[in-house]
Formats: sequence, C-alpha cells, structure tokens
Amino acid sequence: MKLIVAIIRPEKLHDVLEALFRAEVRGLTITRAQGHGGEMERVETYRGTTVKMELVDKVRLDIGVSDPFVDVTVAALQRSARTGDVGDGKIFVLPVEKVIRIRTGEEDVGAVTPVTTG
Amino acid sequence: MKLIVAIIRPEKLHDVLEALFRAEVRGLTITRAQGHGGEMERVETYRGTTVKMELVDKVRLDIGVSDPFVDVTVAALQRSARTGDVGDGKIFVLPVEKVIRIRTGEEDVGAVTPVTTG
Amino acid sequence: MKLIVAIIRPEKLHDVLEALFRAEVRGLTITRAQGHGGEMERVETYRGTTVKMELVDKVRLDIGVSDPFVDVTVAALQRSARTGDVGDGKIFVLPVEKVIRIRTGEEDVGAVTPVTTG
Amino acid sequence: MSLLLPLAPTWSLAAAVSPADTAWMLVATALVLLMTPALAFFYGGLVRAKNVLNTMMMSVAAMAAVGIAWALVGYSLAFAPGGALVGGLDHLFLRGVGLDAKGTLPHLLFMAYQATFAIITAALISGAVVERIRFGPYLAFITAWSVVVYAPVAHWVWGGGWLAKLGALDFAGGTVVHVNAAAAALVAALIVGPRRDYGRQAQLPHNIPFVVLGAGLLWFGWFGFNAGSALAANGIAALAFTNTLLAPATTLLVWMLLDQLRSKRTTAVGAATGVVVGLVAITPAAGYIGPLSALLLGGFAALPSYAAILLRSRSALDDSLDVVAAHGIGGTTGALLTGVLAQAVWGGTDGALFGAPRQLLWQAIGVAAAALYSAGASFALLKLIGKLVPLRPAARVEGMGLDLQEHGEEAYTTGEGAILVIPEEALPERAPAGLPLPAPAEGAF
Amino acid sequence: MSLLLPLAPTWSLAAAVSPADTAWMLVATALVLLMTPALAFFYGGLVRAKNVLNTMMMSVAAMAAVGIAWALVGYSLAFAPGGALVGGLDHLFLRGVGLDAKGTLPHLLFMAYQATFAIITAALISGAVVERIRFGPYLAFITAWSVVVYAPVAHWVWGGGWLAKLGALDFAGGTVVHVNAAAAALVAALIVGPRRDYGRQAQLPHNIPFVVLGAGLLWFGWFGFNAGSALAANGIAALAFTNTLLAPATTLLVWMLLDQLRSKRTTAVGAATGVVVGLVAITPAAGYIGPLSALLLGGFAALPSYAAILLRSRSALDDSLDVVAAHGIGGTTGALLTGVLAQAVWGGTDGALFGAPRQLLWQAIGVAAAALYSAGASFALLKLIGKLVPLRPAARVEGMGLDLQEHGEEAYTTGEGAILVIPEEALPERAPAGLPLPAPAEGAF
Amino acid sequence: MSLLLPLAPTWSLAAAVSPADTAWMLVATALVLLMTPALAFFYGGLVRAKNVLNTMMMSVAAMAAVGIAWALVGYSLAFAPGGALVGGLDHLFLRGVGLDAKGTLPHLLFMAYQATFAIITAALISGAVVERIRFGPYLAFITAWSVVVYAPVAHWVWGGGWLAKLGALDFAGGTVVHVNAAAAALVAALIVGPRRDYGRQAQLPHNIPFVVLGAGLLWFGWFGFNAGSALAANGIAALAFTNTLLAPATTLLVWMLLDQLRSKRTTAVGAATGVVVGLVAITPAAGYIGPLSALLLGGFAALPSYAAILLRSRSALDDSLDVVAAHGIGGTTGALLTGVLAQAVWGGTDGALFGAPRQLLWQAIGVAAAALYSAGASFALLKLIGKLVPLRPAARVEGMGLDLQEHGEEAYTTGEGAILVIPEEALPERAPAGLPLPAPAEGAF
Ligand SMILES: Nc1ncnc2c1ncn2[C@@H]1O[C@H](COP(=O)(O)OP(=O)(O)O)[C@@H](O)[C@H]1O
Ligand SMILES: Nc1ncnc2c1ncn2[C@@H]1O[C@H](COP(=O)(O)OP(=O)(O)O)[C@@H](O)[C@H]1O
Ligand SMILES: Nc1ncnc2c1ncn2[C@@H]1O[C@H](COP(=O)(O)OP(=O)(O)O)[C@@H](O)[C@H]1O
Repeated sequence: MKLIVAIIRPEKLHDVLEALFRAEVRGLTITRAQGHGGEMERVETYRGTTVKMELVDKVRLDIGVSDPFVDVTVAALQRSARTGDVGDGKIFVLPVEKVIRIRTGEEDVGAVTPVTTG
Repeated sequence: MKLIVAIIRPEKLHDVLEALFRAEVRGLTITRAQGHGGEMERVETYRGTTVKMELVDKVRLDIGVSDPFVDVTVAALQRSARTGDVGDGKIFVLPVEKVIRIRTGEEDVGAVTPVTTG
Repeated sequence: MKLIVAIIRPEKLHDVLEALFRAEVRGLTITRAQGHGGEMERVETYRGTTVKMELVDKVRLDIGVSDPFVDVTVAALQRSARTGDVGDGKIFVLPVEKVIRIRTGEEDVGAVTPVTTG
Repeated sequence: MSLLLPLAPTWSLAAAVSPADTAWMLVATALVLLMTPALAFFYGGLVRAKNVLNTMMMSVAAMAAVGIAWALVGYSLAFAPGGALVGGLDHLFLRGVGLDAKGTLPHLLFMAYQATFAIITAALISGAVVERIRFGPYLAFITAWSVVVYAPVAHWVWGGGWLAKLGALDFAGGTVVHVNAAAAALVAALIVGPRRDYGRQAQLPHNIPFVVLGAGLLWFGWFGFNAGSALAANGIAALAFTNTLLAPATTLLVWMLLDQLRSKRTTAVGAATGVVVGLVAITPAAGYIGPLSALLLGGFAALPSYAAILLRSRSALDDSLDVVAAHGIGGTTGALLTGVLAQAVWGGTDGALFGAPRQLLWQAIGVAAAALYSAGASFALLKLIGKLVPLRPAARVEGMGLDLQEHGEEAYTTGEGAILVIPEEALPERAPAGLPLPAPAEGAF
Repeated sequence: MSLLLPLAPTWSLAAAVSPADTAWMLVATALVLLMTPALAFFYGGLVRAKNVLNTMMMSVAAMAAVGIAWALVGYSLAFAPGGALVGGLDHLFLRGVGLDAKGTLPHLLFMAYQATFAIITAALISGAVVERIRFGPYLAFITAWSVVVYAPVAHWVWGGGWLAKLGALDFAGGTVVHVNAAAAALVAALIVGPRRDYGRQAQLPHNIPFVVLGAGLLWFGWFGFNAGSALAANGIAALAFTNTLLAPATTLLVWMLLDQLRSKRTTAVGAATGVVVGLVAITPAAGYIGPLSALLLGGFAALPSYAAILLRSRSALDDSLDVVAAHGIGGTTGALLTGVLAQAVWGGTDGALFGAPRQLLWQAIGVAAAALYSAGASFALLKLIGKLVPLRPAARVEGMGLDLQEHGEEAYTTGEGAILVIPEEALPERAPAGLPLPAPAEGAF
Repeated sequence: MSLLLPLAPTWSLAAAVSPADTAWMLVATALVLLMTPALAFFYGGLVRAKNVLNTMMMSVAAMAAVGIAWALVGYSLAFAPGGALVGGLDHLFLRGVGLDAKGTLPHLLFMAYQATFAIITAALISGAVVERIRFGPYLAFITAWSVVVYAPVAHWVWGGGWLAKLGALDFAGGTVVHVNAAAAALVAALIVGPRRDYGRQAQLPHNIPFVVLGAGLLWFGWFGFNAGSALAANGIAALAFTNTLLAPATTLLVWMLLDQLRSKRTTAVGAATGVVVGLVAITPAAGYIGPLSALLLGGFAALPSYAAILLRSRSALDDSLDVVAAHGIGGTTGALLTGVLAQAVWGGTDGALFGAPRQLLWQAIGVAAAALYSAGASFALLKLIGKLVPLRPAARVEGMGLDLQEHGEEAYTTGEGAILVIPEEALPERAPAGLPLPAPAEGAF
C-alpha cells in the first residue's frame, strides 16, 4: 500500500478529479494548502503597506492506493495537473504500513476500494 | 514510531477526541479536509445551475505514536469514528523515521508524550 | 528523499519561513491545522455556555527534502519555531519512495529543487 | 377584474393627511421592515455555519408569508372596528384601506406600518427552534400564528380591544410583540424538542460579526419601531426616540459589567444581546416615561434577562437563541416598569411611582393575558401541524445541517469538487443556444 | 474662482419648497444611494471569493464616476428643457441648479435624487460581466453609458421627452432603469464573452449571507426608489410604498413555491433573487396601481423571470448574475402589467383592464424603444472601448481572480506568508521618523 | 422617585416645534447613530481576525458609555448656557431638556442628535490603538475624553463659545469631530506604543468586504450627519446633502487614480478610505459652499491624506487604521478649504476666494485650538489612567489576539474541539430542569 500525496493548483482540481475518476481511482481526501516554490511572487498593497505574498494557494490530495495502482495514479495526476508553468506542484509517494476502513475494519486493499451507493 | 493518519466525519470528531483521550493518546493534530469515496453525492442548486458535490467534509487527524500505542490508537479510532454508513473514513499507518519535540529537542517516544500544564 | 512534517505555532510561521529560506530550503507546502497537546486549555463563553477549547491553532509544514538536507532543515525548524513554552510543536521525518515534479516529470532530488522565476 | 373592481377606492385625498407625519412614517415603516433582515443576521450569526441559510430564511420568508397574510386578513382582524377580543372583517382583502386619512396618515401607510410589526413578531419566534425544525411546517406555523394570535392581541391593545379599555399601556409592543412572540417561542421549543446534540456538544456562533451587524441594524430599525409608534413627527416621537437611544445604552453597560463580574470578559455576543434586551424593555415604555427613567429602566432590565440566560443554558430547555430570556423576560420587565415609571407629564398616564399603583396591575394583566393566549394557541397550532407533517427532519439531516437538506445550498462554498449537472431534459424552444456549449470566443459579435 | 463665480446663485429661498416633502426626499435620496453598496453585496456574494472585491468595486466606483458625470453633464441632458429625445444644456455643470424650488423640492435635492438613480442603473450592468472584464474599460463604459444612454432615456420618460408625451407610464423606472440596464447588460455579456470556465465548471456563490444582506438592504433602499418617485410625502408615496412592500412579498412566495416544485428545496439565493425581481416588477407600477393589484403583479412577475433564469443557465449566454432575467424580463413584465393594472382612481391613468387597452401598447413601445436604443448604443460604446484597450484580462489573470490583478488585494487574508516590502526610496522630508524602525517601546512619551 | 421628580417637565408642547423639521431630524439622528456600528465594520474588517471582536466592541461600547455620559453631563457642558470655554450645568442630568422647542425641534431630539455625534467622535479614536490596548482602560479613556474634551470643544463651535464668536465655520464637525478625534488618536497611538509586530510583520485586513460595508453604511449615515446639521428640512439641508454626495465622489475618483498611478491597482481598501476622507473633508463645508466647490474640495482633499498614509506606513507611528491621515489631515484640509470656498450666497459667509481671506485664519485657529487642547487633555487622561492600570495586555495576549483574552470569544468558530463545561455550582431553585440533561424526546408535550 502507498499513500500518494500530490500538491496541485486549485484551478486544476476539477481536471485532476476527472482524470482520477477515469483512472478508476475513486477514494481520496483533499486539503486546502498553500505552497512556496519557484513561482513568481505576488505583490499586494494595503493602504501604504506593500507586501510580497510568499505563499500561493494549492490543493493537497492524499490518495491511498494499492501498489499496482501507484503508476496509473501518478500518471493520471501528472497528465491532468500539468500546465507547464512553474508552480504545477509535486507528487510524493509514501510507504504505508496498514490501511483500515473504519466502517468495516477491512484492511489494506479491501480498505481502499470504495463501495458506491450514490 | 508511527504516524497514524485518520480521515473521519466531522460530526464524529467530538467522540473521537474523547475516545483518544481516554486511551491516553493526548497529542494530535487535526486538519479540515474534504473526501471522496463511496458516499452518496449531494446535489445543490444555485439559481438555474445544479451541481453534484463530489466532496464531503471530513476531518483528518495526524497522530504520532510510539509503536506499542499503534494498536490502542487504531482501536480507539475505529470504535469512536464508526457509524456503519458509507463514508466513515480510513486509517493509514505510516512509518516514521524520527520525531522531535521542538521545545526540548527530545526525540521519538519522549517527543510524543505531552507535558500537561492546564 | 524524506518528507519532513512540522507542526508549529502560527505566530512563528514568519520566522520559520525566513529560517528555512536562509537554509536554502525553498520548496514547501503549509496547511492550517489545529493541535492538541499539553498546552493550557482556553476557556470561552457564549451567552450562558462555557466551553473549553481543546484545540489550538497550528500550522503544518510539509517539506520534501533530499537526504543530505534533512538535518539542516530540522535544525532550522527547531531554532526558528521554538519559544520554550509548551505548545511549540513537533517535527516528523517520514520516508518517501518517490518525488515527482509535475511540471517536468523530474524525479527525486531534481524534483525538489525549485526553479526561481520571480 | 371582478376581484379588483369592487375594491376600487372612492376617496379623494383627505385634507387630514399630514405631510410631515407621512414623511416620518414612510421612513419609520422602512426602518421596521429592515429589522427583519437585521434579525436574520442577528440569529444567523449565532447558529452554526451549516444552518445559517435556514436560519436566515426563517426571517426572510416571514416577509412574504406573514406580509401577505396581514394584508389579506390580519390587518382587518387587528384594526377593523370590532369587539373586545378581535377586530371585524371590514378591511378583509384591504377593502376600504386607501389613501384617505387614518389619524393623520394615509390609511394604506398605517396598514403597511403595522404589517412590518406582524412580520418581525412572527420572525422572532424562529430563534427558539433554529437548527432543527423543517422549513415548511415552520412557515405554516408562523403564518397561521400571525393571523390567529398576533392580530387579535394587537387588537386588544392597539385596535380598541379590552386591554386598551382596561388602560394597559404598551407604547410600541412590549406585550403585543415581545411577550407574545416569546410565549409562542417557549411552546415551540418544548413541542419541537431540543436539538439532538443540545447539552452534549458545544453549539457555538459561527460568525459573531454578523451578530453585531444584526444588533446594530436592529437598533437602527428600532427607532422606527418605537418613535414611529407615535404615528406622528411630534414631541412624543422625539421622546420615544431619545428613550430608545438611552435605555439600551444602560442595558448594554450593565450587561458588560455583569459579564465582567461573572467571567472577567465582556463578550461581544453578550453586548449584542444586551442591546436587544434594552430595546425590548424600553418598547412598551418609550413614549410614556422620561429619559432619566429610561436610563434606569434600561439598566435594571439587564438583570432578569441576564439571569434567565444563565438559567436557561443550564436547563433542558433548548430555547436556542434565548427568545424567552431576551423578549419574554425583557418584555415583561419593560411592561411592568412602564406601570411603575409612566408619567402623565411625559404623555402617558401616571404609573405606580407617581401615584397610580393600579397601573402595575393593568400591566401584569396585559402580559399574562398575551402570554397565556399566545402559548395556548401556539400549542394548538403546532400540534395540529405536527399531526399533518413531521415538524423535525431526520437525525441525519439535522447532523448535516438544514441548509443542505431544506435549501439545497451551502452558505460558504469554494466550488471545489462541484460538478455541473447537465440537465437531461431537452429544451426544444431554445435548442440552438442549448448545450453542449459551443464555447463562445471573446467578442462573439 | 472664475470657474465658480459665474455659477454663483442668485435666488432666495423659494416659498414653494415644502419642508415635509424635503424631509422625505432627503431620506429617499439617502435610501437610493444605499442601494449601490447593497448591490455590491448582492453581486459580491454571488461570485467566487477571488473576484468579490472586483465585483464590489464595480458598484462602488459607479458612485464616483457616474455621480460626477451626472452632476456635470447627465442631469442637464435628462432634465434641462430640451426636445423630444434629449434635454438641453442649460444645467450643464449644475448651472441654475440651486436651492429654489423644482416642484416642491430644492432643485439641488431633485438633482441629487436623480443622481442616485443614474448610479445604481449603471452599476446594475456589472452583473452581466463580472469575473472577466478589466476594471478600467468597465468603468469607462458605464460612465459613458450613463451620459449617452441613461440621461436621454430618463429624458424620454421623466424629462418631458417623447415617451412622456406618448403617455407611457413608468412610475419609478421599470423601463428607464431596469430594462435599460438589462439591454446594456445583454450586449456587454455578448461582446465580452463568457467566463473561460463558464459551462465547464461550477461557479458557485462564495457567501450567500452577503447575498441576503444585499437583498435586504436593496429592499430597504427601494422604498426610497419607489415611494420617493412621488417626489412628495403624500398619498401617492404611501401607495407606492405599500406596493413596494406587497409585490415583492408575493414574488418571493411564488419563487419559493417554484423552487420547491422544481427541486424540493427553497433556496436562499432564489429567495433573494425573487425579492429583487418583485422589486423590479413593481417599480414602473408602484404609484399607479392598487395594493391588491400589486399582490397579483408581484406573484405573476415571478414566472417569466424564473423561467428565464433556467433557460439562461442552460444556454451559452454567460449573463453571469442574471441581469437580463431579473431586470430585463422583470422590468418588462412590470411595465406591461402597469399598462394592464393601472387605475386612474389610484393616481395613474386607466390600464387595459380598466378600459384603456391602448395603454398596453404605449408600455410596449416604451420598453422596446429603451431596450433597442440601450442595446445599440452599448454595442457601439463597447466596440469603441474595445478598440482602444483590451476588455478582458489574460486567461491567467482570469484564473487567479481579478481581485489580485486589478486591485492588488485578496478579500480574506490571514497574512500568513506575507512579507513586508520595505520601500527602497528614501523619504528625506520625514527622515527622522523613517525606517529602519527604531522599535519604539511602550509609553514612548 | 426623589431623583425623578424634580426633573418632571412643566412645558406644554411648544408651537415652535416644526413637524417637518422633526421628521427629518428623527431620521438624521438614527442615521448618525448607525455610523457607529458602521465604523465597527470599517475598522473591524481592517484588523486581523483575532482582534475583530475587540475592535468592534471599541465602537459598540461607546454607544453605551459615551451615550450615557453625554446625557448626564456632556450635553450640559456643551450646550447649556455658559462661558466662552465651556457650557454651564443647567442641563446636568437632562434637567430642563424636554419636549419644548430648541430651535424648531423638541429639545430632547436635539440632545439625542448631539449624543450620536459624541459617540461616533469618541469611537473614531479607537482606530489608532486597535489590536493592543486593554478594553477597560480604553473605555474609561474615551468616556472621560467625551466629557473633558469633546463637550467643551463642541461648546466652542456650536454652543456659542469662543470659536463661534470668532466666526470660525464648522458646519457639521470637521474640527469638532474629526480633527478633535484625530489629535486624541495621535496621542493615544504614541502613548500606547506600536503593536509588538508592527513594522516587522505584515498586518493585513482580514475581511475587506466588511470594510466596504462599513464605508457604505458610513456614507449613508453621513447624510444624517451633514444634512442633519442644518437642523431643519430646508434648502441648507439639501445643499449639505448634495455636497455630501458629490465631494466623496471626487475624492474616491482621485484616490483610485492615485492608487493606479502608484501601484497600477485600484485597491478596494483604498476606495473605502477615499470615501471616508471625502466625507470627512466635506463635513465642515457642507452647508457653506456650492456643489461645484464641493467637487473641487473633494478631489483636492484626496492628496494630503493619501500622502499622509504613505508616510505614516513608512514611519514608526503605529496609527494602525490611519485616524490621523483620514480624519486629522482630511478634517484640516476640509476646514481650511471651507475658509477658502465658503460663499455667503450659499448660506455661509464668504471665504478667501470670495473676498474674505481672513476667514482662512479663523479656520486655522479653530483647527489648531481643537488639536492642541485635545492632544494635551488626551495626554493627561491617558497618563492618569496608565498610572492606575496597565494600558496594554501582556505580549502573549497580544500575540493570541485580544478577542480571546478581553472578550473570551472567537469571531469565527466551527465549534470543533470545544468541550461544554458543566457548571459545578448547583442551581437549587431550578434543580428539576438542571443537569444532567434528561435528553428530552421530540414532542415533549
Ligand atoms: N520541497 C517541497 N516540499 C513540499 N512541497 C513543495 C516542495 N517544493 C514545491 N512544493 C509545492 O509545490 C508547489 C509548486 O512548486 P514549484 O517549485 O513552485 O513549481 P514547479 O514544481 O513547477 O517547479 C509549491 O507551491 C509547493 O506547494
Ligand atoms: N483511497 C483513499 N485515499 C485517501 N482517502 C480516502 C480513500 N478512500 C476514502 N478516503 C476518505 O475516506 C472517506 C470515506 O470513504 P468511503 O469510501 O466513502 O467510505 P467507507 O470507508 O465507509 O467505505 C472519503 O470521503 C475520503 O475522505
Ligand atoms: N503525538 C502527536 N502527534 C501529532 N501532533 C502532535 C502530537 N503531539 C503534539 N502534537 C502537536 O504539537 C502541538 C504542540 O504539542 P504539545 O505537546 O502541546 O507541546 P510541546 O511539544 O511543546 O510539549 C500540538 O498542539 C499538536 O498540534
């Protein structure tokens, strides 16, 4: 099992979700984040004060996948999150020792295959 | 040392915190998140536009624990976060190489045992 | 490659960013979080209701670094985030299997060295 | 046309209409109407984010349903010539309500002014049952209530009914509006029952600046409420206005002191509450007592309401936004103190302090009668509605928040993860402009 | 001084100024001005957080640019004695506009009242092009439009122009304000083109309480708009006021029912929209029809606008905040129904239902003329401006949101990650107090 | 009762009260009172989220403390017959302030109108010391200041004091309100010292829409402030009203241009600031100059305040929300330009441009006298209070934000992680309803 952590542009979230769903990756958790990297800094002005915004809004995705799914997931992410401009973000693949589905107690692969109800 | 990442329902946070405290797990960090899994999708309407909300509000807990605490923590989480309906969330157990308490520089087990002041 | 996860006080973020930049660590992602540890609890009152706030605002930093950078990063974090009072936070060092820069597909060390444009 | 014709008016502009009084009452009416959106913010800020739209809609919808019911039926029951208990049907469907003078005002304007009172009174009730009552039954209840309860009680006091004859003083509605609404609120809170997580989990206000905004706009609008109740731009209006400035000032000051004594913190929610309590308390007295008495009345009125909030929050009664403590206790305090502090020399009759202790009794009778009738009728109405449809949503809906289930919306969205649903039904008459969208370029022309 | 002197006034305070009418119109003018910030919130809540400041500034800036243009030029073109199509230049630069009476009001007050109409009308247009038009060209457009389009059309109806002569009824601006602005909005939406993600991605309102606040304040201000259009504190004002209370109430009720029927949810955005549609629809009719007719008109007016919103959102027309559906369709419905429901006995002339079917034709002519002229002139103005400067920002800017690029700000910030930029330029004249900061201790004195 | 009786009024309703003037001044008073909650939003949006409640409470509490102090003492010191420097004690505790006419208004209404001025003036000061002064000492300071400084200065200009005799013009309070408050603000900022992170860390506004809301409501309320200062519904009121519409329009336009020139962005915070500066600058001139002069005055007034904000933000002076730049510099510019642009023909006396250069001197003397007295007395008051209690909270408290420590609340909460504290103290008198909660079922009845 792996946990894939991707940092992407918020305006790309829509495309990324679509690409993941098409790649049959249906379980994920997102968090709003802010990033700093090589992007151009934004300058803002509040009355007399000028500030440089070092942080840019990003979205973070946490996706638990079984090992065979790692490559398709990463590929889907890379394809859909890319604009080519600096600031597209990163993908981290972390090792996971155990995944548990809270509802059933199922572990690992069983835990990350969603049961669709809708 | 392990890092336990749990994704739960926000309305269960209260119960989960209580269960964790009772299990003597007192150090943790939470983040507001949104998840997609097998839950029923919500439909919302804004003027003429109808949208399907693919994401549901969740809370993410990050809990650093020493190895002997992993099982009690996971058990406490599973018990307290469960409703039985689809959408209860997941628990990931990640390996950790090192934990440091910023205040003292203590490492690992020492770093995750809180000193109560209140 | 490692992923360094640090939980710090929000009011220290400014200093921490400065310290990291000075240590040549320029890529990172932050998330607003709330923590529970040994800090004194805050009491708030809303009309007749008195509540204890178990959670304190924190900021979480996720920093992907190559192995040689782990120590300087941790050191910079520890120096700059410390106040000496309970509640300064923790640093977790997690193993990473792979890092990918979305824009270029570069992996690992290449992926975490920012290209500055600003 | 047959509906409209018989109502065609036959007056000429009466000489008795005073332009100056009309000028003031046009504004006063607008001010009182503004109190309902203000209440939407006062209440909306106090609930959790998942219920804010539902809470606001409980006030907004009153402007529609109660406003219409008032024009069609309620006004006649309150103000058409009638008996001791209820007005007649002469003004049903606004018959005979035109531009000729009622007092010194165009009759329609008087009707509109009173309509804004009916609306805000009904909306006040919502505070007791927020976060857990279904929207439809709620709206049915307050609309029926405005006709069955509010209109007759208004008739008792202002329409020449038995309380007016008895001599009970209620300048701008301490009894008619506040005690009346609070009694209904109490019954509604009991029948609907507490929120499922009441007393187990902290239910905190999600946006206190909204509460402050609501209180600020309420104070502003309340000048129309109290000074407008003089129905003229005269000295009594000026007196009522000044008292509406001074009394809440002392209530606010005392409230902050009480907060400070109790918890060493002067809370902003407390300050906003104190302002409202002061406004409620001065309402029945505004045109009857002097300004120094208003300062006293305001300061004193903080005590019982403050205590009531402390007690309520330790009790099993989930009067969620303390309608009983603020409006019921506050209105009662004000009504009784009116009977103590009223002075003939300021435009009322003398109260207990000025030689007429009996006035206090008339005041108590007024409060008790309004409270009992409102409570009884509200009980009957809610039981009736509860027989027809469930009053409460499922536990799951209550947990998710009523905004989603009852209104299909979230108050604050980022749009992340929202997928546009392309409507399947074809739209033949507009097919060319229909979907799939031909992504139009800039400068389509 | 040479600029100011020739304009020095030479009147004495005319006996014909009515203090009571002045009192009411002072307030009415303030109320109408408040509608522009109210619109900023109504519109601002409906857009995404990254564009809220831009959207609000589109209204706020109108108070500056259009207000000044009106005082200097527009007022004269609308209200100075002139021909059938446009007023004269006698009041250019406010010449001859002083404190003597125009009707029963100080002339300046009449000018100020009309200025607030010009401002809100121009600001209404912004709803069609939010989230994607550059701020400068937008401001240039609405300012020019207020002079070239709004002023003449106001002259047609209220300044003694051809529509007034024809007998078209427009009490407070159904045609002059709402149809007029909506036609410009339609053209602007077409020329500017849709938002780049329109129809692909959900664009949800970021703060619905703000929408409710805007609608509440709009309703409040609209009493000044409609009842103020009587230009006096008289029965007609009272009638217009009451109708402005009743008509939106039924629109709101019907809108909630339609929402309920369609999606089983009564949305708060829908309620706010319904209120505005009702206010728009009653505007041309307010002082001409009876209150029961107003209830009917309000209820009926919900239908076409509701349908129009459904159609629009399925079409390629990105009239982002539905200016056409709410103001164009709503204003047209109101203008036509005015021709049906007007009654001489209430102060207008009789409409189709009361024996004068021809009135309906005059109404239709009024709507069509205003819409066509406004659309044509807006097209020309936007094309012209588009030739000089680009109307739209780069795709990247549109993606990031216009607040950042056009205004250099974010609406909601925590300040995290914001680094103070120390200005390099020295400030010689204030060097001692200048930087670097000598971190002053508490109690510097 | 012994307290109330001697004050019992003995007048009959004087014939001299004008209903029309009363109608207008009732509204004007309500409008000025609304400015204080408006200020709470203007200031509250500009601070960080952790201090928004504290900042709002600084305005809200002024409505209590200063309002009461004014009624009891301040009004008499300002407006009771007295000497050149301060009024007498005849109206102490509102003695002799009843419903008979003061001018053409009920005396009480005049008192209430002036009370709203005292409140907003005191609240303005808070902008200089937000985010770091303890609430108690702040409230003590502004309350004492309103009696010791505001009341006498108001007497100088409006109560028949020495500036009135000298002939200094101040229509609605450029000197009495704005310069006066700004001088106190400057001294307070210096004595309290800068925020601990001032100049090191960016301190950004947490909610700019709130700032826009505040500015919009301030503009709305300011019509009551300026046009109400005519104390009648007449031509002067109309003139003051129109000028209050036009002058801020040009200030806003020029401000946007300056923003554009400096940073290529027209900021929304800047626009809101520009509106306020324009309103401040026209205040002393509103009823004395013509509308074209108002356009000029407004445009010109942008320049010094804009420059002052730039300088201040590069200096060590933490006048956090630029009270000095907006109200001090803006008020001074307005007061001086009044001396230049005033025209007898519009209702004032002639200014420098119209043949009376000396007027400029009287204006300068007025500004200097108010500023010096206010600064000196504020210094003394703050030093005195600082001797008794600390003015500033501990560094830790300042870091956490004052909302938590001073008010025990957070402005925006989700309630996550909040644990209900069950009060240990038993509540014997209500034991049955007390805790532990017997989780009442739905339909408890
Ligand atoms: N070393 C890192 N650790 C964690 N997050 C990072 C790291 N480097 C970059 N990021 C995240 O990725 C985003 C984009 O990175 P950046 O270097 O600006 O662009 P690119 O990847 O296109 O070169 C940043 O805003 C930040 O959120
Ligand atoms: N593979 C995954 N990776 C990360 N988070 C997941 C994953 N699958 C589910 N989640 C999170 O868990 C939540 C509940 O999952 P879901 O599959 O809907 O329910 P259940 O676990 O009860 O079957 C989701 O909303 C999402 O936040
Ligand atoms: N075991 C843990 N796992 C995750 N986060 C933790 C853990 N312990 C503490 N934290 C985070 O660190 C913060 C500070 O920890 P605390 O124990 O209060 O202080 P200190 O580290 O100074 O002893 C907490 O608020 C929480 O966010």
